Amino acid sequence: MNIAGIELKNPTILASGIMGTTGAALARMGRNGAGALVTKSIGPVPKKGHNNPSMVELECGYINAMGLPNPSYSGFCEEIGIAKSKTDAPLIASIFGGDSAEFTEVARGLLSSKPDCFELNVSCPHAEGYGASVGTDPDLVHEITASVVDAVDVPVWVKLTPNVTDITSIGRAAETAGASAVVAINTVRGMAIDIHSGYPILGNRFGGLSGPAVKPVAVKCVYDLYKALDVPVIGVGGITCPQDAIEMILAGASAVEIGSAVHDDTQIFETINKGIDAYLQKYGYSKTEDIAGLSHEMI
Amino acid sequence: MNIAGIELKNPTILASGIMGTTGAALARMGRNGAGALVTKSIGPVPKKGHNNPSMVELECGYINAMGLPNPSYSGFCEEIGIAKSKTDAPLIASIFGGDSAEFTEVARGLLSSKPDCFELNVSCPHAEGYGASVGTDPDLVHEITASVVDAVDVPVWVKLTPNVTDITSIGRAAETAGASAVVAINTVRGMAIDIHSGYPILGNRFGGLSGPAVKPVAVKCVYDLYKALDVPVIGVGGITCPQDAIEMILAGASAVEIGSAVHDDTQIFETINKGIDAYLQKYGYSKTEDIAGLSHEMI
Amino acid sequence: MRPIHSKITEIIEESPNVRTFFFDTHFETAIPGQFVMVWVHGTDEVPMTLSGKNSITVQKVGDATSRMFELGIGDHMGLRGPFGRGFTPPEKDEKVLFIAGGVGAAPIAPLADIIKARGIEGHTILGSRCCDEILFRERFACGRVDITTDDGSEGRSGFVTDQLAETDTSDYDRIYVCGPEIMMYKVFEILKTRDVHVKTEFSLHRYFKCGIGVCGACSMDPEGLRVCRDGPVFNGSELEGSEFGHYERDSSGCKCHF
Amino acid sequence: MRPIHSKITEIIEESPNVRTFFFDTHFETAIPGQFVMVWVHGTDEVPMTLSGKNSITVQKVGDATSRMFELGIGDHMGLRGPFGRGFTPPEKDEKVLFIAGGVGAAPIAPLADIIKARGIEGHTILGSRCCDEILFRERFACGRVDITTDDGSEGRSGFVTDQLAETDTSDYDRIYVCGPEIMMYKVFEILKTRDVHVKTEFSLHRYFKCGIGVCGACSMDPEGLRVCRDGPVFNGSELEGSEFGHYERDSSGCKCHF
Repeated sequence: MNIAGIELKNPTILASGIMGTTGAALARMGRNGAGALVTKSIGPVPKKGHNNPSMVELECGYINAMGLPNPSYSGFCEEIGIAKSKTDAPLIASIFGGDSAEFTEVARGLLSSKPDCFELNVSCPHAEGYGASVGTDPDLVHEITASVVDAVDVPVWVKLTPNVTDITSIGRAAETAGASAVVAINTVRGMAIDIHSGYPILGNRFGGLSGPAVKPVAVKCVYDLYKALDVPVIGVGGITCPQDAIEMILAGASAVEIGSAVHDDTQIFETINKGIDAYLQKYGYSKTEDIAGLSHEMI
Repeated sequence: MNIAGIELKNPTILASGIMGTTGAALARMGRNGAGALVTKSIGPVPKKGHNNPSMVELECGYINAMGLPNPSYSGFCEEIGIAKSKTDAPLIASIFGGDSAEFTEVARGLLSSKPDCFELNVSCPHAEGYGASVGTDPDLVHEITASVVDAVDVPVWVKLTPNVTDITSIGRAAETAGASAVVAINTVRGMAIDIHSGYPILGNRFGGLSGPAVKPVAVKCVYDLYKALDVPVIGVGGITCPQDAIEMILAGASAVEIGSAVHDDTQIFETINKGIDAYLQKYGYSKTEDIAGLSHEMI
Repeated sequence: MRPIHSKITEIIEESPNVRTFFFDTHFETAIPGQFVMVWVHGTDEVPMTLSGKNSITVQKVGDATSRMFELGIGDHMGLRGPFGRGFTPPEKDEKVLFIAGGVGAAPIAPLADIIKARGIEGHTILGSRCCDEILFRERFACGRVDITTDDGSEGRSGFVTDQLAETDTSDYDRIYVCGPEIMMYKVFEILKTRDVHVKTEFSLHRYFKCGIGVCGACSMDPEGLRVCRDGPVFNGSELEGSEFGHYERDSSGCKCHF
Repeated sequence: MRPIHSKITEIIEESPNVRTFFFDTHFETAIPGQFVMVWVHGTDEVPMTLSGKNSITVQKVGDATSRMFELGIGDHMGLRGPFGRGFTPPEKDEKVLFIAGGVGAAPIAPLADIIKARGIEGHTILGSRCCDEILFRERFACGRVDITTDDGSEGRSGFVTDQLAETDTSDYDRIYVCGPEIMMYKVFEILKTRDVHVKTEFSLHRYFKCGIGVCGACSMDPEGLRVCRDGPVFNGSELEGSEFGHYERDSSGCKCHF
């Protein structure tokens, strides 16, 4: 299926930050059935990330604040090469920076490794000066997107934060600047406190919520973006089973990304793909595209 | 305990929209141990609310779009009178309107029933022209809060929406305008779709997420507001057990409101109060005030 | 729980305005008197007491029920439940009286099915407007059935209360009542006078919003009992001195007197 | 799971730089070789293989472990676990060899406890830098124990590999190895030459972020096996041709060669 400028093997994509630190780990997820692979977010210089705990399973999901650890684009080119050599799933490079110059530097720096697409992380909720620090301002998102689109010759997707008053205004800025798709959502700002010690559990004190807890939030964002934009929407947030993926697609997603659910099942891509196929067959559809956004017509 | 201008029987308050349609239902929650009672949100004219389904239990919480059904202030004075005559828990009137004039009209209209406090609903995420439609704009929140504070002689609390880029800017507007406390959070924008029919499940198509799913979001909002404001913060969102209430208090809440958890246990107030007392005793504190915001000191 | 997507497998036209819809979803654990929230896609969701493990019996009265009457076999509705508190079934040696008016026969019929299966005898007073609208008479054939019709087209001409007035209720261990609230309240008054209302269970209707006991829209005065969760079945003693028979509330919470 | 608030009930100073901390939290279901994430409040969280159902044995090497060494009985840490894949315990009639270097004795000691309790004989090669740092020698007393020290202050002077080179391994059904990666890799090479590496299990260390198999920070080349979830214990056959013994990655994901 061709979505937003790249040829996906199927509609289930490995989300950024999950098994995306090495080419080998990415390739493993490709072998496990992912339709495309998004890398860990890569920046201009090596970054250690926040102190641990950096990810903890809560009652209804996960909270994390990794802090964008990465070996920088120069350190990561080799990993993209390995991933591409060991799987035929398209490779999407997630990148971040503090401004459009940094974003462009990172994108250019990775071009030699031939990623099939870039995903701009303007949405990580817990990295000061990066991620949502820039992604809550439509003008900055427009500027960053436009410069990366200008600098590379592959599609550019923009991953959005739900932690804004109006996600469609950010999505529109990305679309206007030439993004081939928007990806929604990144994690939801959240926090957990250990009541016995009194300490916030994450090393960074707060972080981003993922997993089942955020699925209704993601479905609503995807629904709104589908209505507001012309470019495809990639749905992500709390998908753990075929039913979740189908719900997201009915809301308006052309494809879905899967993250935290890898915790319970590294074969999750295959499971979800089979479930989507069974659903399409049961209800007489021939392909995922037939049901994308269908809930908008049910009135 | 005296919190934000009213004398609570204990730190567990019945949240707005829960068992708050009639004086009798409110009084029942008072008998069940609530430290104070917030009414259903009352507006200027009778309102039927959205079509059903208006509340559905999801995997990790509830999604609802009631649509602010209420008999108007003139119809509701009698209910407040009944609630006040049948329980000694302080009665907090939740009110809404489309602008400061409507808010003031409703507040003045309820004064004869002698509520102990007003809670301004500038945060309901699914009522066009009301709730979060006004509560995402700091200037509007300031204007509305200031006019109600001016019109009444009891404390005014402002209930905030988490569906904004920066909740502290809204909280500061409320504080500056004279609010005695802020209440955080109202529900998180969300949506659920029935994959078999393709229809969004709520009559209003989308609504607000509550229950365990949103607790980490609420904890973070309370933590940020505690740091940003001088007035007390009342914590609400996903509290279902004593541990949840304690977590919210450690984040910075002076008291907590309890909503969806009434679904599983109408005696939840007593359960949580006992649990808080046991915690205080175990760790050698004498009152809830001793631990409010304590997580900020754990560094 | 999310609504269960349920296919209509059979429709029985009980009378011009009453139909029973059967579904491929069976609520095996349901107790007679429990209800489901019935979601008519794109229209509304309304509470319906189960008239069987996989059926509801619907009178056409509003938007949702009118839309239901346009649906056929193979169409779908969303069902959530079973919810609420049902009837207390009789013990083996107890004597049972059913009093049902109109579509109020639907919640009670499953109870009649059970007592018939258990070999308990049940006496029924079954009222309707006319002979065409007598509901489930065969399901109540577990003992004597006194039919009343408003127009006298079958059985006794008059109301179930007329029949009840002449019925000795002192021997019954349990009396189950469902019908229009005015009818039920009159039954309640008669039985209270005879001091047997504590043996009686009534299945009530109110406007529901959430249907799961949270919002309080269906709370009754003066105790704040929720019809959707503490009911819909209440013992007569719980209804003494309540709003029952006097008023209900509409969707905005305004009182509507009967 | 959230970290379990765990009180330190006892501290044993095993050597100047190694202490065993006992907690009031018991991981009864833990398999030898499984680890817990140990949260030192306000500092960091690090993985530690359990040296017992309620103990970890810690070498002072960085911020978190240094802070741990400032804690006393009655202080608390947060523990999450048990996580990961542990050792495969031996069957009743199997012959067992343990090879442990330094604080690497800690993950293996619980396995020695088990086989001792089951009456299985185990041969141990236990290495350390000097006689003061020999760890858990009494827990390995389930058969012959060959001690090696780098400085010759006790037992054989030299490394565990020197002892292993002279040990006939053909009779052992299972060989369990833990220690510094360089040591483990040399053991691996010797055993591979003898073609018995498939009988061998190694307990590995890597930098963990999430500790629960999601982030991929501890993935090993070339298969992308996660040390925190697919390991930390790996069969020798799984490590053939891998990064094992060659490099690991730091917290930013950059390779660090041994």
